[in-house]
Amino acid sequence: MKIKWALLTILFTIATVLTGCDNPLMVLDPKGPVAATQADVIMISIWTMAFVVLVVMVLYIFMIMKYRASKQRDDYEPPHIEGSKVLEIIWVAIPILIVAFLSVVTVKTTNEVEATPKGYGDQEPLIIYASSSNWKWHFSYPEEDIETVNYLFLPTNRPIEFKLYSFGPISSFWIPQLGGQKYAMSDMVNTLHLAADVPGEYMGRNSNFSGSGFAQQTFNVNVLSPEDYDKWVDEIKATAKPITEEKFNELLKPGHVGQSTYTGTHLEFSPAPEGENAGHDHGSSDTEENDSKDSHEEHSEHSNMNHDH
Amino acid sequence: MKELFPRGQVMGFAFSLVLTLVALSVIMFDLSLKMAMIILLVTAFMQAALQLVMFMHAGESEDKASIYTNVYYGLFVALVTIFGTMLTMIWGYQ
Amino acid sequence: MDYFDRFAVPHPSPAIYASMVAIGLTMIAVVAGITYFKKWGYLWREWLTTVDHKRIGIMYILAALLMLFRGGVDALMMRAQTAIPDNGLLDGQHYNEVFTTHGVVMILFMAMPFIIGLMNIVTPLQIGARDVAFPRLNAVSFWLFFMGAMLFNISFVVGGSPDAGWTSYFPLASNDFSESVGSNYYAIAIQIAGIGTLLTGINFIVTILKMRAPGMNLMKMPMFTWSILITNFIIVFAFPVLTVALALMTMDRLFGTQFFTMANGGSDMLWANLFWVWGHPEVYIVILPAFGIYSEIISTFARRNLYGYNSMVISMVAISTLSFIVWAHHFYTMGHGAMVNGIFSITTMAIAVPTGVKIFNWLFTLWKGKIVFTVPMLYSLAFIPIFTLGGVTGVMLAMASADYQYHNTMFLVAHFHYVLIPGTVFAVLAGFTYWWPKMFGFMLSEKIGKWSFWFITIGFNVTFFPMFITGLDGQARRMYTYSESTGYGPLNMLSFVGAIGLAIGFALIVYNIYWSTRYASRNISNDPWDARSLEWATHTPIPEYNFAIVPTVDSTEAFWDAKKKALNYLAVK
Amino acid sequence: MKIDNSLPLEYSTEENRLKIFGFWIFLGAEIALFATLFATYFVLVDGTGNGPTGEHLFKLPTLMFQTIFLLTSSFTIGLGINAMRLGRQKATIGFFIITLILGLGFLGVEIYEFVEYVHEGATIQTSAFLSSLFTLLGTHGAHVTLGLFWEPSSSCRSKSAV
Repeated sequence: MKIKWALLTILFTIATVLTGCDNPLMVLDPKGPVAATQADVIMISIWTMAFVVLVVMVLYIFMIMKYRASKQRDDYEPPHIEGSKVLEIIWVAIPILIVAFLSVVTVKTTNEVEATPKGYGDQEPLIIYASSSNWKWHFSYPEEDIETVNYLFLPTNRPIEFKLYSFGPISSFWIPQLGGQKYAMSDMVNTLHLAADVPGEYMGRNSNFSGSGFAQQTFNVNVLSPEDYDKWVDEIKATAKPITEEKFNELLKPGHVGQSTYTGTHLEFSPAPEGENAGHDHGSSDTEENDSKDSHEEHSEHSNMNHDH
Repeated sequence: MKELFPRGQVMGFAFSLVLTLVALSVIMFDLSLKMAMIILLVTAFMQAALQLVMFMHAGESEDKASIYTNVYYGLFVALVTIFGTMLTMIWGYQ
Repeated sequence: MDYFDRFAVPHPSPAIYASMVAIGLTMIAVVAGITYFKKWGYLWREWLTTVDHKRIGIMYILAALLMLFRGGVDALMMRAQTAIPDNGLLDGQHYNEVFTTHGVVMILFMAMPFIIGLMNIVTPLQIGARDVAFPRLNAVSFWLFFMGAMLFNISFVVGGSPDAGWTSYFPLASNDFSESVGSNYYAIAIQIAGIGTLLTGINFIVTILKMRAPGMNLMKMPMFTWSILITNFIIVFAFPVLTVALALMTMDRLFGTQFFTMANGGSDMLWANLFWVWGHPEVYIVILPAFGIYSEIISTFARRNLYGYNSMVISMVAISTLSFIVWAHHFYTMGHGAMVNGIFSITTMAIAVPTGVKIFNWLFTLWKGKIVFTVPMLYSLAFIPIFTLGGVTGVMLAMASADYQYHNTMFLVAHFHYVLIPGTVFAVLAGFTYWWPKMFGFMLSEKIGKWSFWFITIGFNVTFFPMFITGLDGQARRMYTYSESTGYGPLNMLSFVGAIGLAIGFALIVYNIYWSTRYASRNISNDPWDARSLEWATHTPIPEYNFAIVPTVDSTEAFWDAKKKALNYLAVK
Repeated sequence: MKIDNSLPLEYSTEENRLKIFGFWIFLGAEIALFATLFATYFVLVDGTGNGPTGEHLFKLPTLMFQTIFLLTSSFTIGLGINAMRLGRQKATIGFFIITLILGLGFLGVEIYEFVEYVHEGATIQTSAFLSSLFTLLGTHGAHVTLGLFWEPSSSCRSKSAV
């Protein structure tokens, strides 16, 4: 039974890796409330499922050890057994209970991660427009009126709402240590709620395949204390150049561009596809944070621009 | 001559014309969208059932049970595809 | 675009030229060989124009094995490229084509035809029929599949392989971002093969429902036949969705329609939605027959009847229904609210219940049995724990809130390989070994078979288990490279080592076929495994009409019962 | 060939029974096919882009004609089969011809409708809404067309059976 030993060894290694604190796996090393919720859900599901695997493995090992032909008499005739109502009801009922339990956990936590993180409700969220283009990320801070490319600065202890959309293929915005991912698409804006508790530098990336430069479509996330964050904003405002439409169109061309910083945001001349700019209407409104005075004409220009690759 | 026009089929035809008129009335009278959709869906389903039973002889062969199972399963998949797609593509973003 | 550009390789690389030369040389060798041995007439009469379900089945399996190696080479290239950080073996574009073709080939041109091949050979025999309901249509299905597969495979020689992933998400797969013709081959080749599959679905439903031996009512059918019946219902209702989706894709790419475009009202999400409305049932299309195969093999080699026959049938019907209402779990992160994601989480997790029923029924089929560890049985037994891991990680992925962290990561890649390799590949290998003597009149070597089994099973775990870990450590799928600082290097190297083990295992299977064809004894009985269902009741080699006298059936294991009563069943032997 | 006279004509041989049953299964696939096209249409119906909307395009009379043609044709083909089972050759052929004409009428109106749309600047490439509309109607039209070719060929065969 080499395979079982191999499996057990691997499982053991995993367990040590999961619990060992030296170099914990990113997803299980949360630095914000959303990622923490998700790590909890993952651990709950791992333990529940470990129980299921254990039951199956015990039965399995028992069956193949005890009933192998080499351990039976030569003339042993296995009996004809139709089944057992009681046993079959048990292995329907228990999985239903497990699934019901996990369903409750899922529904509760899904609602949680889709809202402003708990304990942050009293604060005004920091809204950041995160848009992708082949193969980079543009971050617009309307509140601060600045824009960065391929890196993010975030304050701790403040709820953050990312408004996600794309100037090209579907991309997925993901900062594993702050929380799960969501798609950025060309014809609508998705909202991702995150928050960071611990200052530090984290990895962010596009995790949805989007063409040949996809592997390097990453960005740095710098989480700072609110004071340091304000300092950083002031510094940008003092030193960076304003973003112009030409400059932005230059940036949109496929390729890798490294990091850069601007004052102003591209939302002024190239608004996000939300509200009246949305590609298709999903019934009721996404909240209108975007107060640019764009007209439909501008929007159609914008979508044509998407198209002219 | 009479045997060429079986009563059932003539009645079925008349009924399907009535159903069409009902469906058309939705456009004639300015009904609310919800009402209109309900009427259209109900008449469309009755129409489809009528065609299957009356004119396509769904129930006359030895495979009646299999044929009905197949059609019901098809309808289940159709409803799931249509309403599921509406749910994931439109209604799910409220 | 220049006329020539449509047919030229857009970015030639030595590997592509080498493959072109290899394909050319192989074709010349095959043609020359057939001519030299004067086999053209035989080939044409006995194989290319055959409508015999057994021969069509063998051709399906042959094509599937070829495709297994094509997809396997792709897999090896991927693992080799990612084995070390910042590796330059393949560039981004080439890597994208490799994983795209790996996915399409393995699912549609390996798993599907392998299963359809086994179903062609076995189903009519198991129900005591002389052929399928529409033999000529059956041949048409095969040739549609085969032409689709070939069209897809030559795409990289004549125009460039598709490069937008096997899911071909829009707008990435639109003319704007996928300028080469590869995605056109994707749309058209899969369409052709898919129509063949749809016709197979209709053919086998009619065969199973209308042509069973007298006395074999539905609840006396062998479990494999049951699984095939249900699979074909899923095919008939899921494949039209693919037909439509691919047609819309073709029109978008070739005729300028606006279904999935970024402007003029198109919806890229609609493609993802339609793809998975078909794509999720598709998963069960390749897994349910495997469940049938395992049911046959486990009960044969535990020397016992299948435990809980009724609940096995009910659970498969339940899975087939559930398979149509879970597809949105493939795109929880597309932005629907918690309500939609909650609903689809629950329906998805619900599949664990009928699947669990099957696992426990198999375990209890072993209970009080007399287990013989033949090669088919080894695959079936290895399936249980590995598939359980695949299943429980599936439940983990089904939980929407947590899925935001697994989506698009190597964790997901590990999960579906843990489901599809034991769930489909092990099953077709087991079935192939199990029914081989019935097809060809000799057994495959058990010794070589066991070696390949251990290479495949251990190699598989070594390849895919590390991906659970790198996934949780933030490695996204489909990345052709990563930097050393990520720390993904060692585990990816381990995966590569495992992949080599898998490759050796598959090479041993080929060697086994060669060895056994040359040296195995031709002197075997009609029922070498001491099996239980009707396909073993007829002669080996199977006469063209299958059964001289159509057998009468009065239990789920008619052949076994007849053997026990020492009846000279069907006047065999 | 073994012919069973207790059943309606079409079911009299095993081969025909298999074919009719297979056709029913195929109809199941057709349900899924049209459901997908409808789902596509419902999702994209508001995706009019810069093109015209449905309200702008649809006209009641053409809709009326198409519906009546189709309903009547399924009625007359039903009568045709009834006549065939009664062995009334002339009546059978008569009903079949009426059915053919009705089918052609439907196609005529549909083609007229398409030409009108294109004249108003509504082509299959204009917007997602129109792509889905043309595809849905076109697929249906293609089915009617196939039926038009199939009907005469199968009635020729059944004529020889009568």
